[in-house]
Amino acid sequence: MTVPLGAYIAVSAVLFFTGCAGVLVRRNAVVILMCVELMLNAANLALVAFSRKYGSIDERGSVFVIFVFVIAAAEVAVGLAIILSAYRNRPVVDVDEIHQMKG
Amino acid sequence: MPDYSLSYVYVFAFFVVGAIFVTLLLTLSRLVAPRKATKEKLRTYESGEEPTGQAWGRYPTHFYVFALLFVVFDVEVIFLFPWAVLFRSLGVAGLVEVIVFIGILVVGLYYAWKKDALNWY
Amino acid sequence: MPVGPFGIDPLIWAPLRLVIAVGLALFLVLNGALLQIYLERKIQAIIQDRLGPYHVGPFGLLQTFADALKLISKEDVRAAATDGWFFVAAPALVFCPMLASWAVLPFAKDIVGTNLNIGLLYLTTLGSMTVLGIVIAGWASNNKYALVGGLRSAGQLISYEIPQILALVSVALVVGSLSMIDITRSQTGPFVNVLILPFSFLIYFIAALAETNRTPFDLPEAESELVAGWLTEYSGMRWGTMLALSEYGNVTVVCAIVTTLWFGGWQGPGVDAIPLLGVLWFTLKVYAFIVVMMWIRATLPRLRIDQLMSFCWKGLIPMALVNIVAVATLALAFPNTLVPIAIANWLLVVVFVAGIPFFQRRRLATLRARARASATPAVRAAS
Amino acid sequence: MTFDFVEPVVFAVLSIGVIAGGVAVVMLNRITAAALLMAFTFLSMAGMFVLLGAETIAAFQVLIYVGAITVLILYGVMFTKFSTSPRALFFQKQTPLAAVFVAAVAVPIVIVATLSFTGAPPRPGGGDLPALATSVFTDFAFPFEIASVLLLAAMVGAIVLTKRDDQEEAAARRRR
Repeated sequence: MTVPLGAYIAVSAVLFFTGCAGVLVRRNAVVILMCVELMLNAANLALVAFSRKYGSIDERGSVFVIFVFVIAAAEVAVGLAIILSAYRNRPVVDVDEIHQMKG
Repeated sequence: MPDYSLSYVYVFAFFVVGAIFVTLLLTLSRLVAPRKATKEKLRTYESGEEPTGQAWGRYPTHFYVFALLFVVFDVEVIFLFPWAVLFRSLGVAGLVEVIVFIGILVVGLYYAWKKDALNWY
Repeated sequence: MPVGPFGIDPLIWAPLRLVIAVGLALFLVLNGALLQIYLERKIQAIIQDRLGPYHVGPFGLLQTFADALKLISKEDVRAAATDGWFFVAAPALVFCPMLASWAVLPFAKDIVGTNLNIGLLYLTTLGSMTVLGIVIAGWASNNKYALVGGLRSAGQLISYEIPQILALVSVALVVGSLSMIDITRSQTGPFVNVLILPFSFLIYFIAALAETNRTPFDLPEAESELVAGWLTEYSGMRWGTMLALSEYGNVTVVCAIVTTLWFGGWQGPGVDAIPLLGVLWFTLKVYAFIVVMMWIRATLPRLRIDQLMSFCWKGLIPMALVNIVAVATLALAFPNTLVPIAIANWLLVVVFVAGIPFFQRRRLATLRARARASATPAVRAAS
Repeated sequence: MTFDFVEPVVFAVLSIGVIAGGVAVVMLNRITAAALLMAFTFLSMAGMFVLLGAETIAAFQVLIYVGAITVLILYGVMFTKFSTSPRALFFQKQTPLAAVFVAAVAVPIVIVATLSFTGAPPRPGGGDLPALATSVFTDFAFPFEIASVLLLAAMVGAIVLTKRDDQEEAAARRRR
């Protein structure tokens, strides 16, 4: 007995939509970043699972996962820098209040 | 079971043994040690001064630049490891690619250096 | 019937190997902590012309046992302001990755937890997990000293992780494998890796000193400045697991990595005849490096945090990158011999060691110039 | 004796870990707890990669996500003061709307995904590093270089963003 591919895809989809709900529902900017990371990770799981199933010997899907790592790192670095920068001007991390500080 | 799965079962076992070991030690200590908490004893230790306020607050962001640089170079490393294993078969092309890659990141390091971001005040 | 190592049936050998590896690891960590604290005190004492522990047991050998008993029976004070679960979880977060590192470190031929294809990568991964435990510990203490100590410690650990990993990459370049067994086997006879890659060894060892918070890089827990840094609020056995076990365990782990990667691991005279002799050689080599670390502690003063950071980012990391490029280029240019790599690496060592005083002097000159420029006219007139 | 039952059990435990961690990140009010549970989700995810036989990806996952990104986010948490009152962390009006929206999109997709990909199991066995390296450095050489440019841009951008503030603050301190 082994785990079918669909199970991995299901876990990936559930995690993706959990992250999605987090992005929509939370108002703390740092938590929104975390939820974006969760979504990226869910995509990674699907990529690796498909790659192991359908990829030939060259692991194309896993290569995309590595590039997702790069993008995730860059995104968190810049995202947090923006949050910190906004926070410097006005000590607020709630995304619905950041729009108040124009200019 | 194939060798691959077995290896990771071992790795997992090491983690579990570590957790159990820490729990055991702390439980043993909890059984043996006295517990006489007083209000003064449970106060935060601030070098013998009166503790003031909470520690959780704002800290200067220059710490952040190092974490950022670390993340960038960590990502660089995940490309270097596969290359290091296979670089003999990848040949000159792989070497040139990696040198360009490292070069571009070194430009970033140089920028941080010139921007005075590598100084810890 | 297939026959595994030592003539044991593989089906029995598989679980037995796990038990042996876990047992040896725990034994080394526990024993290592006790022995290393004793050794540290004794070696410091000898170097400073003191006696060191001598009361409990012959030559004070039982002193650390007494200390451990005292730690266990000591009150575990958890300050009221600390952050519940995190405070409790942090010691395990630091301890578990350290113990798990032993899963891939070979004690002797066939006495190894597992032979992962990605052994080196696995070790790097575990090293990066420790940082999390330290940040959490500093945060959960809700103490300004602990938090600043935790941040400083995390900054130091993540910075020095980069040269450490880059040094490992250069070994992988020469050996062409990430498996610890393959790396050990590639060093036959007296031709250990340190003769070929002395510079990456130097980088790794310096970075490892910082990773394990050893002098001259022990400022995350500088007693005189930060009242023991991120460990401030920890006491009793919680402190014992964090510091005594995990820190000394980490020292043993990095020394074991150095031994395996650069000094031939368990290989030594007579190993082919009696495989179990490998454990002895391995332990001896590991302890040789531990003693060197203690010697360094007695010799060098503590760095300042800005010196520490700029030494890493402006010194070690660029040099490590140069090292990787040089090794790779020479390995491609001369596919059949390792001699050019060795020559280049020894040259880099010379450049590095000679360069430190040069840059130090230049830096001092600029600092003095800056101080002179910013001094007030009165001061300038007075001086 | 066979060990065939081990794989589904491990998978079940890991998927519970992944999903529970993810849900906790969304639901928890304390940001530090959310960050730690995010790290837990990432670790469970690494376990899934191991189960799929992608050991290198699993190691990278722990190295990047647990070792680097979580630490970065914890730094971010420490540099910002956050409100501890529970209601301050959630949008009030959008919450039911978002829940309905996500459920409407998610449930069909999850069901379809689960049912459509049955069939042969993924290939475990590890040893994916050589294939990975060959792909990255031959077919994906250009994206690889672009990745470094992206990292450079991120580095420069973040330094500019944080450094500008430092200078402003220093100027403010001098004025005082």
